[in-house]
Amino acid sequence: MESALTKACTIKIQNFEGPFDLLFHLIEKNQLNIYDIPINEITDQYMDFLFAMQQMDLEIASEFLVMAATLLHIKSRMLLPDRKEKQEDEVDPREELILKLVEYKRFKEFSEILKEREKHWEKVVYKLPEAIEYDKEEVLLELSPDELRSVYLGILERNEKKMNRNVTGITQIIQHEKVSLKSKMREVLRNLFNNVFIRFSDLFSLEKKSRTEVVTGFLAILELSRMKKVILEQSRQFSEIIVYRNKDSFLDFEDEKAAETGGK
Amino acid sequence: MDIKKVEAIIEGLLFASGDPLPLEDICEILELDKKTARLVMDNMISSFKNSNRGIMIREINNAYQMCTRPEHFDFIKRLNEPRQKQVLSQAAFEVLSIVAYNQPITKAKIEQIRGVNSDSAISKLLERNLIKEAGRMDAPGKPILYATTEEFLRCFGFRTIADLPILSMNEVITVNENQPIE
Amino acid sequence: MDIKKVEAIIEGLLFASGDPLPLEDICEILELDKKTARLVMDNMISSFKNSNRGIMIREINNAYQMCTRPEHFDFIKRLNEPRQKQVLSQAAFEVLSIVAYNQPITKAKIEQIRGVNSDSAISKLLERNLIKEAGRMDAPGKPILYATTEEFLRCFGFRTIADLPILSMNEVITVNENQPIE
Repeated sequence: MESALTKACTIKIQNFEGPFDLLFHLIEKNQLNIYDIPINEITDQYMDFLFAMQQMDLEIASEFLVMAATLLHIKSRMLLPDRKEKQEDEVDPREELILKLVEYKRFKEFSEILKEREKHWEKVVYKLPEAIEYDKEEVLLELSPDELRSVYLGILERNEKKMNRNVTGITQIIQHEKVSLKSKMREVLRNLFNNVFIRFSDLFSLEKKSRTEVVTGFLAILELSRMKKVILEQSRQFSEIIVYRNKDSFLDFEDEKAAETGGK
Repeated sequence: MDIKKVEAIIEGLLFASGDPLPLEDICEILELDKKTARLVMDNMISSFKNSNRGIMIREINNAYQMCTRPEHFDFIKRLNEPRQKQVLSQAAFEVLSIVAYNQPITKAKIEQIRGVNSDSAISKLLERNLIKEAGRMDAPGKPILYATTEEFLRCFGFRTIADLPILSMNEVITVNENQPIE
Repeated sequence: MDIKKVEAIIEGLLFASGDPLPLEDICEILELDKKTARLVMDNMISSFKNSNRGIMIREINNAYQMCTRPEHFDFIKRLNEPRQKQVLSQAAFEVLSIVAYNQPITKAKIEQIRGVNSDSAISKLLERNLIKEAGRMDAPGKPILYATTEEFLRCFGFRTIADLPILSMNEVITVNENQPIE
């Protein structure tokens, strides 16, 4: 079978994006009203197209075959003799297909708009971000040479203390320390009772206390801060932690404590 | 700080930033409220345009970016290596159009509208960063949802998704994700 | 082409180029003779300056480059200011002080002094270029030796290692490699 249409289409055969694209092409080509497609005519032309593809030994994508079946199905329903007797509100067999075609047309048209816009906007050129160097060292510079020295001395002192303890009292392998968070919290509060603020290192430092006690002491001030009994302040990294008593709620804790100890 | 100085600083910021600079960042750096900042930006955009300068300011998704003027491209492109232009296929354009108007949308839905398998077009668009995965749909199989990116806005000159042209009413068909997929 | 347009195109060229753009390139792209091009550039430099813009044009070695104004740097630098201030951990600071006073020193020795594993502190310091590998010790396993860097000197304002604060004599405890590790 060879019609003028077949000839015309074979050239473009591979350019169709899918069955909708092909149908759309046929509608445009024949200047048909998309809302009132002459289904006989369009089906014939569509089938012609598939035959042409077959003749050229092109693989026909399954989507094209599904559409062919759909078209043939619609065509047969349109041809049914008892059609006129049916009620008026019966759905036009073409409706679903038309809706889909219209939707497809919408996006196809927008594709063209996008292409145009791309052509325009691909002509602008941007610039890479400036590599602005930030001195991370700026922060480091706050650490003075003296701090370097004191940190080092701190380590040495700590070691000396450990060594002395090891030498003089190797009586047990592991010393189990009993340090309770509660007792450390009390210790902090007791000290704050007479002072508006205390330095953390006054109470807990590795020179005076064991590592466990210092850690627990630290947890204690965190917990007290969470309970809003104290206010913590540290001006910068590694500097002294100042513990202030929180005027508003400080005394409540004393009440609690009294109640608690009274209950024991 | 007078308006001239604010504008000069913003010009410097946009230049140094290179990438789109969010309005919030401008507000924060210059200690401006959003409304004022937006007025300043609108004013700058139009004054750059009106004074026929070689640089313009674009708004993309509430961020601002400097770029050259498209009409000077013939000169600009002589600067350095021609940018390798990756051409989008017709299929990719169609998928992009569908995603733009129906985001977030599943692959099945895209294919339903186009009537053909769209795997390669989708992966091409993902690769070019024109669409992105935008979560999963609460449906059997939890299919991936796709949406357009800022790169999409940038490439096609939209400020926001709201800038997409309105399609004529009689042609608008609501896409319903729950509709059976054929 | 009128002068306004030439200037606009050059503005776009300088912007897109980023790097200094040689006068010859400007001449070639715009088909100008050198003398004219130079006049145009001189004029642009002063008009950018006089209009108090946020961008200026500088001439470097017969090439031209756009840049921001130095007086706006306090704003510009806030553009991508690292939100999280990078600080040295207590552990890293301790390791640094040990290395400073005992260089070159092995990891085993550092850990002996501190009493704890110091892998991550050491790698952090290496990463920040405050310490470096300085050969290997002539001992079993040929352990790596560490020393402080020039960056270290710069950060703490030392001219040389000899500038380190002196530890008072009674505070000096000799570190002995053969001491058992606790």
